[in-house]
Formats: sequence, structure tokens, C-alpha cells
Amino acid sequence: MPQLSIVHALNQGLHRAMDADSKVLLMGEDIGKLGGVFRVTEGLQKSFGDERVIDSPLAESGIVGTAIGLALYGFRPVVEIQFDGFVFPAFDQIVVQLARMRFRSAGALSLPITIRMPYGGGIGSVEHHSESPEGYFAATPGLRVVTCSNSHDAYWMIQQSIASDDPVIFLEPKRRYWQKSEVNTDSHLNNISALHEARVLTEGSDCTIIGYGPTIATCLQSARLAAEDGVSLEVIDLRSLSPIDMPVLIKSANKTGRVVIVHEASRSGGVGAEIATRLTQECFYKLEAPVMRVTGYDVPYPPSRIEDDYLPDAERILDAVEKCMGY
Amino acid sequence: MPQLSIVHALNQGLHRAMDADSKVLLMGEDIGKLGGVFRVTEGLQKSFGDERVIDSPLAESGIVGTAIGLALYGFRPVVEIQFDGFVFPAFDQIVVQLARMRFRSAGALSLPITIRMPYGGGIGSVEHHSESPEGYFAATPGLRVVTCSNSHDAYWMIQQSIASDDPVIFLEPKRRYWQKSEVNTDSHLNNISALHEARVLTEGSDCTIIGYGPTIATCLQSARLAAEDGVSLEVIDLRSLSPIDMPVLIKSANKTGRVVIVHEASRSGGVGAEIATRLTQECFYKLEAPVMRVTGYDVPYPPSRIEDDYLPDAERILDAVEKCMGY
Amino acid sequence: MDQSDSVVQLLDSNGSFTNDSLFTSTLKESELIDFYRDMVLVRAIDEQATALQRQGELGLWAPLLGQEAAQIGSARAMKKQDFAFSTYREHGVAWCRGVDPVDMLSFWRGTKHQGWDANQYRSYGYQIIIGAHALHATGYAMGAYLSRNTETGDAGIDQAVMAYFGDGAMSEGDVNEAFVFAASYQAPVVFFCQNNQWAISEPTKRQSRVPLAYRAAGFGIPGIRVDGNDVIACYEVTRQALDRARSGQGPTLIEAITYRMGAHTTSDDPTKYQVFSEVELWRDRDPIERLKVYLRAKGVLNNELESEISNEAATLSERMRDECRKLPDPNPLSMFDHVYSESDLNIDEQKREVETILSRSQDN
Amino acid sequence: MDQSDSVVQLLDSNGSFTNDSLFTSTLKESELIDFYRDMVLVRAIDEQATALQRQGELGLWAPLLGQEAAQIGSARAMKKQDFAFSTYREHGVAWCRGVDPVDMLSFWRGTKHQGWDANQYRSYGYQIIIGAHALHATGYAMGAYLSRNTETGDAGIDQAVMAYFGDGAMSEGDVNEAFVFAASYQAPVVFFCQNNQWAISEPTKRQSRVPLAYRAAGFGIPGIRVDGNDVIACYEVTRQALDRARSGQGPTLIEAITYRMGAHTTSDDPTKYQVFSEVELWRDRDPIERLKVYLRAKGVLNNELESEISNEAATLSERMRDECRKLPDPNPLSMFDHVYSESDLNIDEQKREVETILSRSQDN
Ligand SMILES: Cc1ncc(C[n+]2csc(CCOP(=O)(O)OP(=O)(O)O)c2C)c(N)n1
Ligand SMILES: Cc1ncc(C[n+]2csc(CCOP(=O)(O)OP(=O)(O)O)c2C)c(N)n1
Ligand SMILES: [Mg+2]
Ligand SMILES: [Mg+2]
Repeated sequence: MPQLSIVHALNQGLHRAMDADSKVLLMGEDIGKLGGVFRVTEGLQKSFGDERVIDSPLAESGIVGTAIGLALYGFRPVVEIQFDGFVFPAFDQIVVQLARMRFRSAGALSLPITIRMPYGGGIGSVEHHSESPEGYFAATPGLRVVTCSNSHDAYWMIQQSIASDDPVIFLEPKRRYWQKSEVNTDSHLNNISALHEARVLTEGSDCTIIGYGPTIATCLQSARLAAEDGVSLEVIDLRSLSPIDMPVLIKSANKTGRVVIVHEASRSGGVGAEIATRLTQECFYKLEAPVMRVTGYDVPYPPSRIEDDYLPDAERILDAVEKCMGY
Repeated sequence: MPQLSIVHALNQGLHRAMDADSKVLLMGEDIGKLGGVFRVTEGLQKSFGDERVIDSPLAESGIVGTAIGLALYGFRPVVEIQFDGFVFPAFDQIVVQLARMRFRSAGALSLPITIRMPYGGGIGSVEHHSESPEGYFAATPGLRVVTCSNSHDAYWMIQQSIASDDPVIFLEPKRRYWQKSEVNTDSHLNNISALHEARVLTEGSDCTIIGYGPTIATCLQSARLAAEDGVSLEVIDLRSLSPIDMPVLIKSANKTGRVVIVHEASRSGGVGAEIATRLTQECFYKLEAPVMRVTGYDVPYPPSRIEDDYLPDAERILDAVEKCMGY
Repeated sequence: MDQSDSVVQLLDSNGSFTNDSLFTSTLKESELIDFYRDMVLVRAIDEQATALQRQGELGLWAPLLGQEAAQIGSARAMKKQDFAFSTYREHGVAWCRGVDPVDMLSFWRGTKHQGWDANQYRSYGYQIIIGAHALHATGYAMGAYLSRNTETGDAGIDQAVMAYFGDGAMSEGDVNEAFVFAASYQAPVVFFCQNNQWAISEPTKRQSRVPLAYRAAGFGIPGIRVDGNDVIACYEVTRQALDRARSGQGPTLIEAITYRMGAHTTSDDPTKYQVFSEVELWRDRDPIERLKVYLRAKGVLNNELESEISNEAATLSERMRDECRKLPDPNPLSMFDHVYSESDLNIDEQKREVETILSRSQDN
Repeated sequence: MDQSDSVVQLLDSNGSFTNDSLFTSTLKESELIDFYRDMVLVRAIDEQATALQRQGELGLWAPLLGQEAAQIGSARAMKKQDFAFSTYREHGVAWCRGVDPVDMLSFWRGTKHQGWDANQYRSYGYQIIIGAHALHATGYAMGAYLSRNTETGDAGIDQAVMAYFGDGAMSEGDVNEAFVFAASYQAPVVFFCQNNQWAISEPTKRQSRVPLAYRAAGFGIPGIRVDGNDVIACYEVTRQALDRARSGQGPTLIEAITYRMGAHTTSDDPTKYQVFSEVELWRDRDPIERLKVYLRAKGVLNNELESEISNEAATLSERMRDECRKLPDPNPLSMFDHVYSESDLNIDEQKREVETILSRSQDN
């Protein structure tokens, strides 16, 4: 099986999706000749032409709004938002128009649009290039919100997102973009675990760690460190932030009795709050400790020279585990 | 003490704020001659002229964006967004620019802007006129998010919001707009309980009900009905959705051991999730039951003929109380 | 079509034909009678809906009174394969696309968010968010181009798209971005701006100090002004713009100058901001009256035909009244449908909550 | 200033004076020398910052190479009481406002989100979100008007505002809404669009098929095109627009035609999309070179002065290199400051979490 970076896996996933369905087209700023600022769409305009890989004017609302029109016409647009921090001008089109079209039309109209977006911090860049806006989208009924933590998922989840008849916010963990891992390309979309499924990455008995996207590597590192101290962590890759695969989380929480949720986004009102609330609801008598959150703080993303103090790391995760164990 | 509707209380509160500080100015669509579609600004243009009560072009991003410029110049703009559903074109300006200016400038620049917005359902209107977008703002560091449930608070909280050096999202419970209650205007801003404070409306011992804005009347109704059945509910008016006045909530939860949170916004990712998570964290050993949420469902706001089935009512609150009591 | 202050008019407010240097009428008398009928009927629909709202049968209604010519003239210029994106006020456009007025009411009554199937009528439902649909229209038009359903030269295939919005909408970012995209991709879309002089209480000059049609040129789009109360001119100007779009010559912005003779919506009180004399002035420019005078003078409209049409209107109104009251309330459980294309555990669970409540109240 | 294709130029690319029917130079030779010095110094700043980024001292840098004349000419036309809102590329504007280059670096190094006090320099920090600040500039200008700090006729009081952005920004809703508001309120703001032919990899024609300055007229705003590599023309055109703004004649859009000679940012690889021959063409139009030729021909720039200026540049570069490395990292706890104007329990608690972690690592 080939070792691919997440960028390359996405690129090949997009290529395969475009091969499979001529209605798939890509739109965004600088995705054509340049191949995107992270090169995710590199070479695709050469392969598929400039009517399927479309450089858009510099206007995010315009990009998503015209993608909606194209989807109404029968296309499956895949939109790139260049960075997390630039998605907000398109917020109205995403949250009010895109998310609701199926509901509003009682199922008559569907908008199979995928919005790709690099997100998260840790790359030492300037303001607005390191954000985690997933909570806004996960709190919006009608949107699917997914993210990948490795190349295999990157390859398959992007194809599943494009194949989905629902609008999907597809979040790409930018600081892991160049991290390589194995991709099994010898499968078929129908044989891959469903887009909304969470995945247990390491089984454990003492405490469950739920992460997603860029924090998975950190969660796995914590599990290795904890194991050295004889503490057994069960790491779950959430993958889908909306809908949330509660059965997998509930099963794990009932087993370990302790849960730590990890995300880079600010703590308050994040995905962690929703998971904590639902798990407490479902596993009330089984939880030995309150569900803990290891997250970015309730502040705007700080200047990059102190971003390491903002981002969850293994030390903070292990602190939370210890706190759980102490209850 | 005069009995005033919330609309009139807001109107008089705005009047007093404009009298007190010549830097206060109002901006928005149709707020001048028309006095706003809900008449909250009625008569203010006559009193203060069209340079302090400014009819804006039809562009929400433009309104908030120019308000930011005016605030940088030294004004205290009070912006009206005509309906909840129309705030999203301004989302970028609110969440990326307004919320962060103080942080970004390390305190050098402050943007004392109040964004007023009618919100919530129950008025039998068409799409986009009945929404509860508060969760998005409450999850955004740097914004204060407040709401009133009665005329007294309407009168004072709007003045406090305007006086605050932070940007404030001021949510007005539109289906209670014409509900009258007493307003004590004989006080002074400094003697009023702080803007971020929650308020215990009825003391009780069996279960805490936390609501805000339009749901407070429903919560109080539930308390009366429960009392008939010998169940004692403690109703808390949250008032500030960000920051959240946790000490008041924790005290009550520790006392009653049971908590139900009520809001019209969708359940997932709402303000209820954050409160539930924090309360579980702080009162883990005192909670007899998981914190329950009685909310709108995880669907877009439905057509108005079935909105009563979507909105929390006393029956659903009492169901949740019963469920709590059964743990 | 170059930028100028002049306004295309083919039928003046006295009902006399006028000359325009660039446009002439291509319409047959039978077609003019059809237009007349359309306008009378949509005015009747509007009146009936307004009455139904007063009687508490509708939550809200946005009257089109005064804008019949702009809507009928432009929408009748569309071909079957074209597609319309409209605001909350384009009942006349929906009518021309074949939508039943009762289906229009369902939105305002609150039984549905979209009262009709957009694909069936090739007309998207009411859009409340000002300007948002200008981008959808542009994207749809890009789709037509990318699918090679334009520029074939086959009149039965070549598609174009109409985007309707008001003078107020011209200020929204989305509308201006739509101009950027439409121009950049030369999308076959016609922007039809009904300048009815008001955005609720704000006069057009708050949005722009120059004629709205001027906006187009700066985006590389032709802009043209037309007498929005002249159904013939609206038809001809739109037809030409649609033909341009279809044949690969790109987008056009049409500013139809008209007047909102009614309230903004049934919740509005225009006496707070409108000047009576101005309303009176526009009453003399009534779009239906002028066509009537013309057709009567021509002798193609006689008492008999007129009463036939007004009977038709009365029958339609009556049916609307009856059927509006009978519009079925949605099943409350339907709110859990179509949030996603597949079923979802969380939503199913919430649906069961409501089922429990409903079954309980049925038991009582 | 009416809409036309013509481009104001006073100094051609050979360094010879040209005539323009509407503009003449008002500048003294000493001022021209100052401009020359400014341009040389900001180019040195740019080179040094680019080098620092390569050495890993900065996270990113957006070079201004090629745009020196547009920035220096326009910003030198501002008065002390004016205010500038810029993008990430306007180092030359910040320079003219008196900002120390080391303070500029702090943003790119990631030690601060805003490297200088906006009010002190009357120049807002780098804005990354394309177009957002065009509205801030317009609102600020409305503030000047409402405060009666315009139209007084007193040259020391009357304020105007500069809004800088690029060709790409012309497509964003916010910029177009800024035109709407500026026109509606006749705000004293000058929109200065540096058309450097590129928005990262996209050529200007993706954003517009007509000259960008044309956009203005449709909003009721005068638009003017100027040779953005001619510092004298940029100065004169901006000065006149600022004077118009200050005296109550409303906003102007200036399109300065220039070229981005460097990469979009230090992360960019322009060889993927730029054509070498085009870059070479623009190299011949270098903004510094042409002023140098002119001043040398005039005899006001000699070897001595030139080496004085280049020494100054070298000294500045050296100081930047030294001080950049010494820029203090922020205290991690500072991230909890200034989220709100008052302290907050939740934030204080999170701050204590970090304090604990920091004190632990100090103990080790
Ligand atoms: C984004 C948004 N902002 C505000 C509103 C509230 N609103 C509804 S109609 C209207 C005025 C629209 O004026 P115009 O575009 O001229 O259309 P008209 O109503 O005259 O047909 C306003 C402000 C809205 N529906 N959407
Ligand atoms: C809202 C937003 N969208 C996208 C970006 C990413 N981005 C940064 S610069 C740029 C191109 C800007 O081009 P232009 O306006 O011409 O300015 P220039 O860089 O040429 O000075 C883009 C797309 C951004 N910063 N903000
Ligand atoms: Mg209008
Ligand atoms: Mg550019």
C-alpha cells in the first residue's frame, strides 16, 4: 500500500471522484494553475480542464452561492475555502441557504456540495490562518461536518463527502498535511466505513480520549506515554462532528467510565460541550468523573509565537486523564 | 412604577442612553422615519436627528462594518439587525472583526458597539423570521451576548450594553415584545445588577430551571403548574449567555441536584450544552440526574403552522422535570 | 444598450404607443390580451391574499400592487426551459411560470417553506434573504453554460436565467458579487431589478445616488432602464436580454422603474414614510389601466371580454379563499424529515420525543 | 474626473516628464528626493524582511516589491490628521505614517497581532481579511463627517481616510458595500486600489473584464486610473482625491496600475502562473529607477546623495535584522488579556490552568 501525505491522498481522492462522476467540479481561489495554496488540487486542472477546475473570483459568498446554483443545475461542486479564517464571508450562504435547501423544499431539492477547508493551528502563521471554526457548522442542522486525521481517511472521506447527497463541510488538518501514512486505494466507496462513523484507534480500559483531525496524533502520543505509566487509554477518532456517532462513544464511555475530549477550538460552545452533554445523559451512572475537555482556550487565536501554549498537547491530555482518575 | 411593554422599555432605554452620551448613535434598516419594523426606535429620529438615528443602506455587513469604523472614531454605535435571520451576512464583521479588535490590538482599541436583534419564534411568520442564532455568538470569545425577559431588564440592560466597552449582542425576545411589566426607571446604571449576572426569579428546592429571553415566561408557567403538584422549581433567568454567570447556576444546582435548561434554539451545540457541561464539571457529586435540555429540535425552524410543536412549552419542561426526579 | 439616463418606453401612461430608438413591439394583439389578463388576474390574487391575511388566514403577505407590468412583461419573455429566481414579491412571476396561487399561499400561511416544486415550474420558491438568490441564479446560469445548454442556436434548448430583486437588494454584497461572477464567466443570466422606489421605508436614493442600471457598466455588464409600468417595454427589453444571454453574449442588468403602490408587507404602515402626492402620481401611471386604454382604443378589448376576464378573476379569488382555508397543516413530525438525505439517530430520537407528546394529547 | 480608459501619468518609464490634461506636479525637488529616499528604504525593508523570513525569523512576509511608488506616492499625500486602513502588503504606507519597520515585523514574526498603535500613527494594522477594512475606513470617514472634522476649510483639521486594497478585493461583497455606504453618506474616504495584476495566482481579468476604476461610476463615485509606478502621479491624483473628500465632495476610487514583482507571499511560487516576459516588461517600468533617472538628469541626485541613501538603507536593514531577533516573545499568559474589557471568571480559570503548566515546566 502506498505511503501518501494527506495532501496527496486528498489530491488522488479528488482525482478519483472526478473520474467517477463527470458532474463533479472544483471551485475556489487559486485552485487551478496554482493547484491551491497547499497544492491539494495540483494537476487537476491539467487533467480535467478549466471547466471542471474553476478558479473563482475573490469572493467566498459568491463561490458558495454560485456553487448552490450549480448544484441546483445538477452538478456536484467541491468548493475550496483557502483558509479556515476566510470562511465567514460565506457564512450566510452556508448556514442559511446550503444547510436548509433540502428541508425547505421538503426533499425536492438537494445540494450535494462539499466545502473543503484547511483548519487548525500550529503552522506558525499570521492571524486568521490557524482557526478552528467547526463548532459553528456542527451546530447547524442540515450540514454534515467531517474531518480526517490520516491519509487513508483523507482519500476515502473526500470521495464519500462528494458522493453524499448532503452538503458536507470537509475539514483538513493543515498542520498534518504533509504527514505520510498508508492508503489502501484497493477498495470501493461502498465497502468503506460510513462517513458518519467514529473509529476506535486504540482500545483501552482506563479512560476514553476523543479527538479528531489534527489532535489525533497528539491523542495517540498521549496514549503511548500513558501506557508507559501503566494507564490504558482508548483513543477514538471522531471523524464526523455532525452527526456524531454516539453509539461508539457511549460504548467506550460505559466501558472506561472516564472521558476526555480534545479539540483545538475554543472550549466554550465547542463540539466538546455537545459530546460531554450527550455522554453524561446516556452514561450518567457509569461515569466515574465528569467528562473533561482539553481544548483551545476561550480567547481568539493568539500570535503564533505562543500558539503552543494554546494548543492541546500530550501533557495537558495526561493532566486531564489524571484528574479523571482521581475522582 | 410604570407598566411598559418591552418595546417601549427599549425605546425609553435607548432615549436615555442617547441623552446621556452624545456619542451614542443608532444605525440600521428602517429605524428612522419608520421607527423600526417593531417600532423600537420610534420617535428617536425626531428627537435626535438623522445624524444620530441613521437609516442604513440594505447591507448588514456594511452596517456592522461601518459601525466598527465609527466606533474606532469614538462613537458608540447601536446597530439594529431587523430580524434574527438576517444577521448572517454580517457574520464575518461580527465574529472576525468586532469580537477580536480589543484582543488583536492588545487593548489599544475598543469597539463599544451594541447589536440589537429581535429573535425567537412563536409569531406565526414566514421563514427566517423566527430564529435563535445566539449559540453562534455565545461561542465567540470577545462578544458579550445578553437577552432580556421583561421590561425592566429591557430598559436597563440596553443602557448597560451601550455603556459597556465590549461589543454586545443584545437579543430581544420578539414574541414578548408587547408584554407589559413594571419598570423602575428611578435608579442609576451603577446601581443595577451587572450585565453578566443571572437572576433567580423563583426559589425552589426540587429542580432548577434555567431559561432566558422568550422562554422565561414558559419557565415561570411551568413552576406554577409544578407547584400545584407539590414540585418546587427554582427558575433562573440567565440574562447573559456569554459570559455565563456560573456561580449562581452552580449554587442552585448544588441545592436542587437537578437542572433543566430551556431554549428555543436547536439542541445540539446550543448554550444548553455549554451550561450542562460546566455544571456537570462543577457539581458532579451533587447532581442527582444528568442536566436535561428542553429546546428546539435539531432541524431548521419549521413552517409556522407547526412551530408550537417545535418550541419548548410547559408540558415539555414538566416532562423533563419528571424525568430528572425519576433518576 | 449603453449606459444612459433614458428609459425605454413603448406604451405611455395614457395608453398611447411611443417610439424607442432601439426597441419595438413584436407582440401580437392576442398576446397583449393575454398580458392584460395576466395582470388583472395577478392583481386579483394579490387582493385576495391581502384580504386573507387580514382575516388571519395568512401570517404575512407581500403585495405586488403596482408592479404587475414589470413582473408579467419580464416573466412572459422567458421560455419554458428558462429558470427564475425570485424574492417574496414575485407572485406575478410565479404565475407566469404556472404556479397555482394556492401553492403560493402555503408559504405565507406557514404550511410549507416552499409551496411548489422548483424544478417542475423552473421557478425557485420565495427567497426572503435579500440578494442571496442572485448568486444562485448566476451559478445556475453557469451550469447551463457548462452543460452546453446555451449557444446551441436551438430555440428550444438554449437556456437563460432570470434573477429578480429590488432596489434595496442592490446594496447587498451578494448581488454585487453576483455581478462579478456573472461577468467573469459571461453567465447567461438576466438581473431584473424592480426599482419600486422603496426598500420598506427607505427611498432608493439611500441605496444609490445614480440610477441603479448604471451599476452594471462598472462590472462590464450592460445596464438598461425600462418603464416598469409598461408591460410591452418590459417584455421587449427582457426578451432581448434573454436572447443575448442564451446566445453567449453574457449577462444584462435591467432596472424596471415602477412603484410599490401597497404596503411593503401586510405588517407595514407606509403612511409613516410615503408622501400621498407621490403615490397619486404613480396611480396615474397604473400598468393595467394603460394597457386597457390601448387595447380598448384598438378595439380588441370590449365589454364582453373585459367582464369575461373579471369573472375569471372573481372565480380564481373565490377558489383561493376556499382552498387556502383547506390547506392542510403539516404533520408536526414532518419537521424531522429532509434535514439530511439519510436517517440519523439523533433526529430520530427527537422525533420520538414529539411522537410521545402527540400520542399523549391524542389520548386526552 | 470622468470614466475613461486613460491613465494619469506624469513621469514616464524613461524618467521623462509627461503632460496630463488634468494633473500637474506640485512637488518641490526636495520632496522628490524624499520620495526617492522613501522608496529606496521601503524596498530595503522589504528585502530584509524577505531575507528574515527565509532564515526562519518570520512566519510569513508579503513583499511590496514593485509597488513602492503606489504606496509612497499615495501615502505621502495624506495629512497627519488623516487615517489609513491597509492590507498585509502596505508596508510603504505604514512607513509613511511613521511606523518603525521592526514594529511591522512583529506581526509577521507572530509576536503580536498588531505591531503598532493604530491611533498613534493614525494607521490601522495589517488587515488579512480581504476587503473587510474598506467598510471600517468608510465608517471612520462617516465619523469624521459626523464630528464636523471635514469641510471646515481648515487644512490642519479637515480629515480624510485612505482605504487600501488590491485588485482581487474588488470582488468581495464588503468592498462593494463600502462603495454603497461611502456614496450614500458622501463619506470623506479615498479607495486606493493597487491593481498589481494578480490576486495570488489569478489575473485581474478573472475579477473584472473592464478596468477596475470603472466600478466606481455605477456607485455614483468618481473613478480614476493612475500609473501606479509613477510616484508623482500617484501623489497628485491621491492628493486631489483627498482634498475633494475633505471638502465635502465625497469619495473617490483610484486604481493604481502596477505590478507585483515578487511572490504573493514568501509561501508562494509565482513561477507556477506568471509569465516571465510579462515580469520583464514591468521590470522596465521600475518605479524607483524612473525617478532616479529623472532626478539624476535634473542634477538633484548625485553619487554622494545616492550613497548616503543607500547607506541609510543598509543601516536600517541591519537594525531590522538585529532587532527582529530580539523581538520579545509574548508572555503566554497575555493571551488571556483583553478578550473583554473586564475580568471574567471563566477566562481567569483558564489562565490559571496555563499558569500551573508554566510553573511546572519552570520547576523542571
Ligand atoms: C438580508 C436581509 N436583510 C433584511 C431583510 C428585511 N427586509 C425584507 S424586505 C426589505 C426591503 C427590500 O427592499 P427591495 O430590495 O427594494 O425589495 P422590495 O421589498 O421593494 O420588493 C428588507 C430590508 C431581509 N429580508 N433580508
Ligand atoms: C476573505 C479572504 N479570502 C481569501 C484570502 C486569501 N488571500 C490572501 S491575499 C489573496 C489575494 C488578494 O489579492 P489582491 O486583493 O489583488 O491583493 P494583493 O495580494 O495582490 O496585494 C487571497 C485570495 C483572504 N486573506 N481573505
Ligand atoms: Mg424596493
Ligand atoms: Mg493584487
